Amino acid sequence: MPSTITLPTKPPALKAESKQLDFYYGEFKALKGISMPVFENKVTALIGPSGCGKSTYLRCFNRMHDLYPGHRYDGQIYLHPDEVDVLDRHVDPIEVRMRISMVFQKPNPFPKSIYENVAYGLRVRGEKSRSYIDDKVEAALKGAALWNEAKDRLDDLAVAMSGGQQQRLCIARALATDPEIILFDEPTSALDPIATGSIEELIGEIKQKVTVLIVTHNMQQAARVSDYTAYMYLGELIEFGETREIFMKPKRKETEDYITGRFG
Amino acid sequence: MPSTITLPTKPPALKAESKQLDFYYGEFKALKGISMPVFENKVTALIGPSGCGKSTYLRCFNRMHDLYPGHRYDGQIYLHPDEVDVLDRHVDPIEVRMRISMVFQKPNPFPKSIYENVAYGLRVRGEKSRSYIDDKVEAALKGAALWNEAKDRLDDLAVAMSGGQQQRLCIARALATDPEIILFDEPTSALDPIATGSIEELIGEIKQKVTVLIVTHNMQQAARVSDYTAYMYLGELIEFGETREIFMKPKRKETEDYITGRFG
Amino acid sequence: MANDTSLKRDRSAQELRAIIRRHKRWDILFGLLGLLALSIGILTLAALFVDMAVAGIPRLSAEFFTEFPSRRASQAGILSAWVGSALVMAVTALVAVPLGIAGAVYLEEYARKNWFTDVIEINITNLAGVPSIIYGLLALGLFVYTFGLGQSILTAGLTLALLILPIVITTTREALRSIPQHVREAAYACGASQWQVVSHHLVPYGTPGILTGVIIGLSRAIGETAPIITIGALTFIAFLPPVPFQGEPPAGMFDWLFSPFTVMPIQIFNWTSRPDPAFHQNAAAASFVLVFMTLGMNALAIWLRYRLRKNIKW
Amino acid sequence: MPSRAGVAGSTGAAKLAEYAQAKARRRRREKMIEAVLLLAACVSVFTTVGIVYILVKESLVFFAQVPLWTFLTDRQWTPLFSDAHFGIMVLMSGTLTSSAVALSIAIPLGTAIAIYLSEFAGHKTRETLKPLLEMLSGVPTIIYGYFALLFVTPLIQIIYPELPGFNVLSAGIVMGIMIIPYVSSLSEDAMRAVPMSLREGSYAMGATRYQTAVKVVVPAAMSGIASAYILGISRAVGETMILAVAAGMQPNLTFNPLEPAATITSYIVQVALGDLPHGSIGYQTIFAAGLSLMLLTLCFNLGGHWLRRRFREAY
Amino acid sequence: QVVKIDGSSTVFPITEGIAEDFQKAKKNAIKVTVGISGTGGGFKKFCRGETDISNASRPILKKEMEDCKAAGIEYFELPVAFDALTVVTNPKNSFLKQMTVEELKKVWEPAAQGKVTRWNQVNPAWPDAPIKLFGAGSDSGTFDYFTEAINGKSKASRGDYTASEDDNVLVQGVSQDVNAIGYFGYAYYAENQARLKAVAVADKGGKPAVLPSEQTVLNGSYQPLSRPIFIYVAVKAMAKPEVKEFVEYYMKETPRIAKEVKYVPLPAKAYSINLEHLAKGKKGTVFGGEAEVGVTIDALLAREAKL
Ligand SMILES: Nc1ncnc2c1ncn2[C@@H]1O[C@H](COP(=O)(O)OP(=O)(O)OP(=O)(O)O)[C@@H](O)[C@H]1O
Ligand SMILES: Nc1ncnc2c1ncn2[C@@H]1O[C@H](COP(=O)(O)OP(=O)(O)OP(=O)(O)O)[C@@H](O)[C@H]1O
Ligand SMILES: [Mg+2]
Ligand SMILES: [Mg+2]
Ligand SMILES: O=P([O-])([O-])[O-]
Repeated sequence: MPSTITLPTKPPALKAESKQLDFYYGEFKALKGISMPVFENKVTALIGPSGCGKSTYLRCFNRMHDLYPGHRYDGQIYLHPDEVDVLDRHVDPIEVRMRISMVFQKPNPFPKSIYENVAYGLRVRGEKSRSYIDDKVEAALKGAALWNEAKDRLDDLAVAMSGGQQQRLCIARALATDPEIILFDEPTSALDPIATGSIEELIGEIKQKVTVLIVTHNMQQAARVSDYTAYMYLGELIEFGETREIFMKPKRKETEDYITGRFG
Repeated sequence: MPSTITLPTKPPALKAESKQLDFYYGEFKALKGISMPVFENKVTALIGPSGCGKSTYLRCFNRMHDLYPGHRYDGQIYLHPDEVDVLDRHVDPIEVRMRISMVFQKPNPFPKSIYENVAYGLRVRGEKSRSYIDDKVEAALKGAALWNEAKDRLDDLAVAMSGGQQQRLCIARALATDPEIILFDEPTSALDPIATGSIEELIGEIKQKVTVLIVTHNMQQAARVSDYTAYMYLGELIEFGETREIFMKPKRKETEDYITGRFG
Repeated sequence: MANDTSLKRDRSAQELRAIIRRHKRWDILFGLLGLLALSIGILTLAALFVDMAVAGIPRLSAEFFTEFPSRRASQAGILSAWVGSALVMAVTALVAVPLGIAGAVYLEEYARKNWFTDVIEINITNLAGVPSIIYGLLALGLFVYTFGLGQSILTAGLTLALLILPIVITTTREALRSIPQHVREAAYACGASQWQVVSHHLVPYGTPGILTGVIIGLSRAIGETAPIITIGALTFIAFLPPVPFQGEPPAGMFDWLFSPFTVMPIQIFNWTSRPDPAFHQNAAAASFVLVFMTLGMNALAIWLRYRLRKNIKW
Repeated sequence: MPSRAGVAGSTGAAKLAEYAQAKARRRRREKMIEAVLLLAACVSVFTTVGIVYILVKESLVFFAQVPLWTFLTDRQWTPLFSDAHFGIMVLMSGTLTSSAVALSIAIPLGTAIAIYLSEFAGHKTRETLKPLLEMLSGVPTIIYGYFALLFVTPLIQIIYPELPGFNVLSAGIVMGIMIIPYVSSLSEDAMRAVPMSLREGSYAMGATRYQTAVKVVVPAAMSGIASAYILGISRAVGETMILAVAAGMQPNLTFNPLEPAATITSYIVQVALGDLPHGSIGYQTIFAAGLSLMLLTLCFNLGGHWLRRRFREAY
Repeated sequence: QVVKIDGSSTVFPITEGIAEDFQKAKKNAIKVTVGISGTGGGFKKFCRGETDISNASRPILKKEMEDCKAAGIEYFELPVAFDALTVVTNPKNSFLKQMTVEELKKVWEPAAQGKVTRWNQVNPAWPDAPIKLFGAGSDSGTFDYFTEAINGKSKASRGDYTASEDDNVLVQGVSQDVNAIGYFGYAYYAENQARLKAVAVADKGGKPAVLPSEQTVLNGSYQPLSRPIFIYVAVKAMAKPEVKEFVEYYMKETPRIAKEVKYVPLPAKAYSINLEHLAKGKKGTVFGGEAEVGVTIDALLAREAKL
């Protein structure tokens, strides 16, 4: 936790915000009226006990739920500055996903070469120029602190790497297309502590360029990496605020109970 | 955490203990010389960062690793009072498993009726008497706090129950054969907070009758349910002691770092 | 009951061991049973193989593969038959593989669950069980007469393609289903469209399974006799289909598709029904070749699957 | 690539303009591809429609002359004799008897093999034996026919000398062996698909391999195993050449496998190979017979579908 | 340049032999294909104009004549050889040396079904042993001819016998069973004399029993089980030089080939009559769409000459 607390002189710019967001898995209402801002170039952490809807909320941002029948949104998620409503039926989810990347809980590189993994987002965008892709791949791998380890084995299969490397590769893949937001769903929960450390460090760096939304079940991690924290419980947003506020003096009793480990 | 601390007047009886236990997944050494006692009618929690070997250690107790080729034990686990070495090549793993039950991370009821799930262990033991089995099933379901919910639907398929109920059913299944030890491998990590609460409560009750060994990644849970805690890291046992000792004044720096969330 | 319980507990140590021993006897018994069942299958295969080998191998020579059929058993060969089989298989594969994969992709990735996909699904399982001879009747009515394709390589290839389509579809679906969901999610999250996900990921990663299905299908097709008899493959044919590129490029290219032909099973069938026993030896030799072809295809499938799987891990 | 770099670095709004253009094109392409794929999936439906059309068309002519009731109840099948009888029961009895023999071989053996391979055998054994076994289904059936006639029948005659040279028994046995891989491979796949956690649950209770296999794995995989059985049944009912060669083609209304018999399929291939003038009533019988066969397999498959629904894997 | 032939399996061996030698003689300049789809199947294609020549083990039937007429197909009918249907038993069978047509009828007539099941029911001199029957499949030319010749009515037969299209299967059956009796084409007997025994057949009216052989067929004494086999050539196809050449070659070479594949060739005169018909354009059949039995070579020649 940062030892010196500097209050922001002016509030950061809004990158996205959800408004009265409900979500249904068939009959089951997994999110209940979540309204929450996401600030530009900041890391926002979502915490809460297992099953509270963190992943569900996160996956609304890139319309991942569209892949499954019977999943239903209700409400809006606005993306700024152009104020597109991500959840609008007329907005193409593919377009949304091109602007908002995601990194998953389990590293999930494609069973292709390291190079192709990173280049994938560009290929999907119809990018053909080899030299342009080369540059982007290099930049992304550097951004994910993987360049030194990977530069001599770009053609090796990605699955041959260690778990931590794989996860960094997935981050590189997400970075390569210059997304506006990157979503992380418990990106370190399958990793050992050392790999976890390097990923956390990485998140601290990439937020210079992108906005980060991260789900974690590890409160210490939230405290370490995030600028803002949202505490969810049973599908509801209980409290949202600056991370040090939430951890030092939570306004709600439930948040405090959870953070001090009295339950969860 | 308990608010009043009562020091035990005399140390509890030893139920089992591992001696210089090494374990190998093929070439990979996952456990390194673990020596640790397990006390009778107490709950012992195993904590540590992901991948440190908690599950591996737990699964040595009922020789679960025997199911997979290339897994190798080295060392002993003595079961008291008869001092059988569980890992002894000449000891039949089936006999061991009849004395030591297990509850898994994901509820895994068999695709049978609720009744048959609980009766399974008895049937496996060649039990034929219907009335005896009836009694045992009832007792086990009561012990797992499931009797009220299940008594009218004993013939329904177990998979139709909710996750929490399924997990309690798995506990009932483990209880039905009066095991000496029950192993829990993160029994609540797939459950919601309410179900988690009821399982934790249950563990507190069943320890009257059996010895419990539980793996958890949730330190608060360890603190809530266990009498003793072992902290493992990278296949080694870093510290073992009474739970409140470990949480209040850990002897080792590593333990303290982990418990206070400085890493992991 | 408390009494009873403690009673049971008391007897545990010794009696439990006895019970375990008794149960373990079942283990051994059942293991033996499984082995026995397996060996029945494998022994039958071996018996068949040896049987054919003993009868057929003396007839196997280079000429056997390069000679046309003849009324003299010692001069008869399988040239037109194996060339015919190979060409028919080529057509079958070229039709069944894309159709099968496309159909499977649709059902597995695109189709919404409704009555229509249900119908397609039941229909496919049902087709898998339709006797091959009925495909022959279909082909006779449809390809030979309605489309006027005649008794050609094309007709036979199309017929067998329809015959193995359910196999290809089912195995392809199986292969697609075994690709973990997280791969799809990862690709979608990169902004891929559905078709991109399918063509960049699912089909390539499913290839080992798809290939297996295709080869199993083809090895079934290559041995099919009944439908080919029904559409009327020829029995005596002492020339080969025209070589493509021989005539004028666009016109001459596909002449072979409409050429008359014969295939291995027909040749075997014809030889076995000859009065002269010397032909039966020919039939055995041809059967041996045919079984060897199927074995070869299966071996290829296993090898390919192994090779390709090595590069695909989740 | 300055322009691209510009796009890459520009704001979301500028990118959107580019995306919007691509979007329309992509949407159209995606729609078209979906339509093509749908068409491919429908080929199977067209096939069925074609089959049904052809069978029904010719059968209608047939049933105009032979009342359906006679077709179903007559106890003789001699459509090509001057004294013609059209009792499909006779062929049905042959089909059902031969299938029953085949299945009484294929189902127990196939299941035992599946359990053995999935639960008892090591990885290596499985990977070598399974494909080897699958070759059984790759052998052309006509070869099996002669194998049954010239190898199996004499073998059984050693034990049971009264057995006629042509009989349903040996044809059925060979057919059963041929079908084993259909049953065993699919069942084994279904058992493999049962999650390890269920097995662990069972072993953790002190169960033996046998108990785990029979009490937990098999019930859990029941729907997959049922499909395997159904496919096996379909194969048995539809098998042609083995029966045409080895079962004697004798239209007997009998369920005794020790006798020769004719089946629907062997009858069809007999006529397809034969001398009959096309367009004659005799020729149309093969379509009526084919239709009966189709309906029979349809019944089994619908039954199987229902069973699968019932026993959906629930792990 | 392809000559397309399809039809009877009985005629196939001869046509195949001719086709093989013809192609060799022509250095593969002319291609010949021969299929087997049965006499009926062959006529179906023939009458659709799909084939040039149709092999037939019986004369063309009314129905087929109509079909051909409807499609405007005219044809030449050319007898090419004789086949002798042979009644066979197991070589170990000691009591069956000869049978009369009446005895054969007792065994095979429809009324015998399920009733005549033991040998002594046919002839009290024969032992009380079961009869095992093997015969041609009910849609073969052989079956039609045999039933007509023995039972007096085409396709009238008992049904409880082992039927097969594949005569080797019948050979197998008879050779395995002491009490068996069966019938099929002479060629199958000729090639399997070690495993089979031919039964001499006595025609109606107290004629002496005769064993099948080339001689007895040629001299007309093996009756009523000898039958002529034919090829039918489409008139339109004859206009094509390759077909014409092939048919001429056929007529010239048949005696040699027929013997080789164990059929009885016709006397040389028959082939010259055939050629004459072709030359003079004498179309059509001499049988009037009916199946007949007991047509001797002489009678056949006489009829052909009259066309
Ligand atoms: N596909 C689904 N269908 C139905 N219910 C679902 C589905 N996925 C999740 N849920 C339910 O929705 C609720 C929220 O799930 P979600 O995965 O968002 O929780 P989470 O906070 O991410 O938990 P965790 O920390 O375990 O990942 C849970 O009660 C869960 O059971
Ligand atoms: N089947 C296996 N084969 C090889 N290595 C394995 C296997 N299972 C586990 N391991 C490795 O052994 C180590 C210990 O694994 P284990 O599952 O015991 O960890 P854990 O402490 O239970 O972690 P978690 O909290 O994630 O369950 C890890 O490094 C893991 O990668
Ligand atoms: Mg989650
Ligand atoms: Mg674990
Ligand atoms: O094939 P056949 O017409 O001669 O029986």
